[in-house]
Amino acid sequence: MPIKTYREAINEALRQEMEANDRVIIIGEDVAGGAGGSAGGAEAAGGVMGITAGLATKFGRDRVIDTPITESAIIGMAAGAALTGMRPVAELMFADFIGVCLDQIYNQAAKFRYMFGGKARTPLVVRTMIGAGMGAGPQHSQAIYPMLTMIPGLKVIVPSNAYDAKGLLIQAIRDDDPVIFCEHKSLLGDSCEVPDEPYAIPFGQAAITRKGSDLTLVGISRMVKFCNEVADRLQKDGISIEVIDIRTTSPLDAATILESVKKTGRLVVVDEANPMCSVASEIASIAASDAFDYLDAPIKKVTAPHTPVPASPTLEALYLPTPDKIEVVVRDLLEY
Amino acid sequence: MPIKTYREAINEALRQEMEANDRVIIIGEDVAGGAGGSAGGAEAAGGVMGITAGLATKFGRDRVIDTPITESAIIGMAAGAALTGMRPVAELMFADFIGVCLDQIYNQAAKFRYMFGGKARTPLVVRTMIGAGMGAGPQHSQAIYPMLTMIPGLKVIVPSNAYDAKGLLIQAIRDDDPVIFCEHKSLLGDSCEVPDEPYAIPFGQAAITRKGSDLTLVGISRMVKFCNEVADRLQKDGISIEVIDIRTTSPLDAATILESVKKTGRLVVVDEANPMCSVASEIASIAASDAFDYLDAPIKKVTAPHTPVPASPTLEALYLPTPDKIEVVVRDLLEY
Amino acid sequence: MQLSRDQLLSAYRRMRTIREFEERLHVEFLSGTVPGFLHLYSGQEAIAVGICEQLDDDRDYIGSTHRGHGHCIAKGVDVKAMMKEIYCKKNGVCGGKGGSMHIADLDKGMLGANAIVGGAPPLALGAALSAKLLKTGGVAVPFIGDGAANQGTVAESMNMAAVLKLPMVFMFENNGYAEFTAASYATAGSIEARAKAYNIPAVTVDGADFFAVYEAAREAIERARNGGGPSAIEAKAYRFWGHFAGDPQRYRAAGETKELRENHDCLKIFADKVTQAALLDQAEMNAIDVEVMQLIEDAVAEAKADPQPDPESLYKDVYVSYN
Amino acid sequence: MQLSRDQLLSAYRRMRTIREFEERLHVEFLSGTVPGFLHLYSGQEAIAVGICEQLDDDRDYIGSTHRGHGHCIAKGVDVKAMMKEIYCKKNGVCGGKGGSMHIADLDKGMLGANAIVGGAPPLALGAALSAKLLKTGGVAVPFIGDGAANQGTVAESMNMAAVLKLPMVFMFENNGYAEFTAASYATAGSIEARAKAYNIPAVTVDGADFFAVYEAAREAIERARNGGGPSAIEAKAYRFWGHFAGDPQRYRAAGETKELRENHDCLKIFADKVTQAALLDQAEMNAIDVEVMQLIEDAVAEAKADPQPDPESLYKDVYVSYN
Ligand SMILES: Cc1ncc(C[n+]2csc(CCOP(=O)(O)OP(=O)(O)O)c2C)c(N)n1
Ligand SMILES: Cc1ncc(C[n+]2csc(CCOP(=O)(O)OP(=O)(O)O)c2C)c(N)n1
Ligand SMILES: [Mg+2]
Ligand SMILES: [Mg+2]
Repeated sequence: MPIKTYREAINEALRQEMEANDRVIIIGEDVAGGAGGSAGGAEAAGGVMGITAGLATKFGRDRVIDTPITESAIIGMAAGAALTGMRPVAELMFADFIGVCLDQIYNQAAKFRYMFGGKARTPLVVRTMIGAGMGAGPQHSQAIYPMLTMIPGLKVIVPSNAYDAKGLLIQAIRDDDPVIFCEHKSLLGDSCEVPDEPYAIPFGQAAITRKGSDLTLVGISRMVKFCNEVADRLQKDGISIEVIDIRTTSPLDAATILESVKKTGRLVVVDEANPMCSVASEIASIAASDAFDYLDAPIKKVTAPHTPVPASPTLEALYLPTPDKIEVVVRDLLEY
Repeated sequence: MPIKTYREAINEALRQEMEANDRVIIIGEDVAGGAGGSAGGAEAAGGVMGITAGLATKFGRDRVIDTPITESAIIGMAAGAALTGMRPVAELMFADFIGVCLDQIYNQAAKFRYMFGGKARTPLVVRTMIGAGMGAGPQHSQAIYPMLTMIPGLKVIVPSNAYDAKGLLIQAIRDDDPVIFCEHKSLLGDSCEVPDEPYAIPFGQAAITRKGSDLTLVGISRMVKFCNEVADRLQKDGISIEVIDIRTTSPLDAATILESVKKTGRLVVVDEANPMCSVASEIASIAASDAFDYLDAPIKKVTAPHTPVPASPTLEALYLPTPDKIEVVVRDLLEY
Repeated sequence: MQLSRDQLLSAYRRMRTIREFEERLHVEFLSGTVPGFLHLYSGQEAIAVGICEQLDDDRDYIGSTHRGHGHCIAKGVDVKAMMKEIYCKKNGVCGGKGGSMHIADLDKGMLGANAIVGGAPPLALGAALSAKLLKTGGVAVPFIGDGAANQGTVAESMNMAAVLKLPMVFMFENNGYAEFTAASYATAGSIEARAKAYNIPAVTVDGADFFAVYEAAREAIERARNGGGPSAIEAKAYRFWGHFAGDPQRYRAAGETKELRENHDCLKIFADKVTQAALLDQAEMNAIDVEVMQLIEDAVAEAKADPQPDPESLYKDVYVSYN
Repeated sequence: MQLSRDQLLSAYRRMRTIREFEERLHVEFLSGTVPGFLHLYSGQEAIAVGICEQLDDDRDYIGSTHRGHGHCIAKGVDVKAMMKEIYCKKNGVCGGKGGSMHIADLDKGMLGANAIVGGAPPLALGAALSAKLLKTGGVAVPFIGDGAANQGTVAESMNMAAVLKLPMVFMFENNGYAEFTAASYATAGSIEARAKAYNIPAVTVDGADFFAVYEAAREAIERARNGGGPSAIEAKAYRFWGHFAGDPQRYRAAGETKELRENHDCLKIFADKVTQAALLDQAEMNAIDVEVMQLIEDAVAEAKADPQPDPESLYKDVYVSYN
């Protein structure tokens, strides 16, 4: 099977869905690039990270729409277009920019269907880049998905690898609800086997990436990679870790997590977000409620600390959960 | 001791701190009211709920500043003024409006001190009205504090009664960090004994509002009232419930909660917010990690469902946690 | 501008319906039967009707505000279903979950009232974008108050509309107040000039004059339908009641609203014009008044009698599909 | 407008320092020694210096952008501490936690670069409000790009400043591009007209001409200090590099930046003017160039040698007090 990067997988999903349905459009800042420029307005960027590269050239600027820097108008326009017949994929370049457009997501798109008594469909996708690891500093590195996971009416997707990125994005575009699709900037260059044909991965279905019996390790987005690494390391010591990639934080596949915890009796959740009111806390609370009788040990979280993301790469490395830090917590818990 | 409403207690705290320190100013929409009006510009409102009534008349419009409807500019202006010598109390009329100004809180005020290497002080208070119970519908009824609790650099205050409202607001104004002060709109008319003189209640110190030994019931904001009611009801059946009012969600007084849970072995957390990534989940996760050995039963949450707040008062009543719903969960858990 | 008799009668009926709807709601609200917050449109009818009479149900969209009842009625939303919604009843147009501040009817091209000031203009951009891409010839009209004009989303939306040449009409309703604060204090410069600064053609009209609004809207809609991009209209408006039902209006001089009702009542002005020009006669309008009164009477009675929403509906329609 | 020789020399030194700082950073970035994202100010020096030379350290404030190095240097932030910060080192002006995009120095009235486009203008309102209430005579200056001009916060800030008559100068730097998109495409109408629509006096100047910027700024600052409220300046600007260090600039015609460096280099233009008017001679400026080169050389060497931040600093300064 062909090997593709996370970036390429996303690009392919967009291209295939745009081919399949001409109501699928892309809206954002420099998603094409070059508009009005002295070079003549040819596609010049394909997004700041090149993720949408080639799409404007292929589908034209009516379907790959460069906008001014006005995120509220971008998200609102996409939401309004979704409500009136289109299937827009808006790009919120860095997820941190949620601060300037939250209302259009939180009070508008997420609530239409409910407020309007079930009449609305809002097939909106917001693609956005999350996460630390590139030295981008406090305002360009945040893992904002908990803030969105808590919002009823939204679906929140956190793919950890290229295969999932493609399948989940295709599902997101076909889905009739507003979806926030969180791409981790430090995964863009990661690659794995990705089929050429389109496929959709349903939401709310976690993946078990390592089968195991001693402890359940739940990861989110890039953290899944670290969890897998820890499981592989420990396997050499005969320790059997089950790793769960939740893939979507909303809907959250509690069933798979609970089943695993009931088997292993031990749970560690790894989340790149700040600790308070995190998805890690949510998962821990679900297990503490619904798998209590099966627990042999406290539930542990490995998260970023309650601090902003420092610009210094040295400090950023200390900020992030790492395989080493996870391993320590896991080993500790196994000895409990 | 004099009896005052929650509304009066807040007004008194503002007045006393404005008297004590002329750098304390109020900024917001219609915090005075009447500017430019044909009646001659006299104070006409004192806020949409009358909470700031009389302050413009007493301190003048230089210190009680009516603004246009531009929340980003309001919060940003207050943050900038805090950074440069003032102690502003900004009003974000309804907490739901966080959507149009989150950036100035999330990426700006909350991060200054950290990003700027410890040089900044941002003695900013944002007063805002949270919660359901008034039939105000999906965009005017939300309990947004989880979204803010997760943000490093912010302090988040959730007073449950008039006494606390006064003392915590005075602390907020004297505090050198950015503070979000969440006033529950359905508590404004509640009253209790409130001393006339100024007093400050330190942050991060939960209050035990009912002593008990069978189960720990943690409440937030208006839910504390319901928790107390449940404790009082059950006491008649000889059941001893300890009720904890967390008073501030950030900093969160985990110590008091853990101590109580270690004593009672049973924990129910009641939160008006939606369930996912809530403060209830956070508290549950802390107990599941740090009081595991003492737990005799699963940890339960009573929260709003994962839905927007419906406008219909009938549905809104079903949406909210109530003493009855809490009692059912508590009784169930006691039988575990 | 030539309006047929039918068009004139239709416009009058719509304006009168809004007026009766709102005046009756005011009474009902004060008697305590209506839940939530209520913002009445009385006095501004000619603005909503002046533009919406020229919009189609299926391809044209409006984005509204907290003061949305008039926009709904003008755009053809069923008055009885609206009344039930405002009473938050089961058969309300939003099943009782939206209420006054979030009332919507997508089937009529009504994208929702909006309890977030400045919330709707970005959504209207989207409706205009759909129209442009799907080549429906449709137009999107956000209504924007003088207070909302200061919200960043409005500026962003004007720029976006200008850049993408979207078929839109920004309909500003300057009623002089945002809550309890005057536009003369809070809205610097001029709204018309703001639109023009984005290269958006803009005019200012008297919002109490149906014909002035109609004509400005006609030009703007035509421009939009012909690919000429967005326009803006600033309509001077007259708010007969306070900000919300029950507002004591301490910021207004005594007699101000009385004066407005006397000299700036769009219904009176309309009736005077059409009778003077012998286009309609007063008796026709009086007949409409009677019908409208009955309609509103029935709407209120039916709304009061309508059942509360089913308890299960609390959990419904959060998503189209739950995974 | 009369600048003394000392003032001219100071302005030249500041502009040259920015240029050397940025050109050197470009080289260092490409060699891989600088972490994070880097946006260079080369070509726009006369704008920052033209206004900041007239601002005081203690009472005047600036709010900056992602392209903030030039603003910092113009406002007097220590160049070596800046370089260390951009290298994210322990003795950087923000202890390595801010980096290029969040560099700040409150002691110098520099409220921070801002990685959120449109983030700073609301904060500048606050600095202006403090100045007004504390009667310091101070002025606040937000720098705003042509792309940022479309962000709602900027519109909100202009209106608020006009309403409250705040002592501010909105300094727009229109360098023709926002990332890879031209202002001619994305910024509808005119920025100057936008300011004027809020009743804010506004002028457009050539940002490559230090003296033009200086004069416009002088008037605006004077107006602000005298209680005349906000002003706006739109400075046409010339971005010599791409959006960020390393940008291949495929949106720009070949030779565009070469042309800018030849015909719109503020340093050349300044040198020509002052030598022609016999205000300074070239040798003096050459001497400054040598000093500046040495300063930057030392700054880079010291930044590279500076230690990484202490690990514990990760947890510090989240709050002033933890409860
Ligand atoms: C974002 C936001 N800020 C503030 C409010 C509170 N609010 C509701 S209506 C209103 C005044 C709106 O004034 P205007 O736009 O002139 O409309 P009008 O009420 O005059 O029709 C305000 C401040 C809100 N609902 N949303
Ligand atoms: C809210 C927000 N949106 C988008 C970006 C990404 N971004 C960074 S700089 C930039 C372009 C800014 O253009 P302009 O204001 O003209 O400033 P210039 O880069 O030309 O100095 C963009 C889109 C951002 N940092 N913040
Ligand atoms: Mg108004
Ligand atoms: Mg630019």
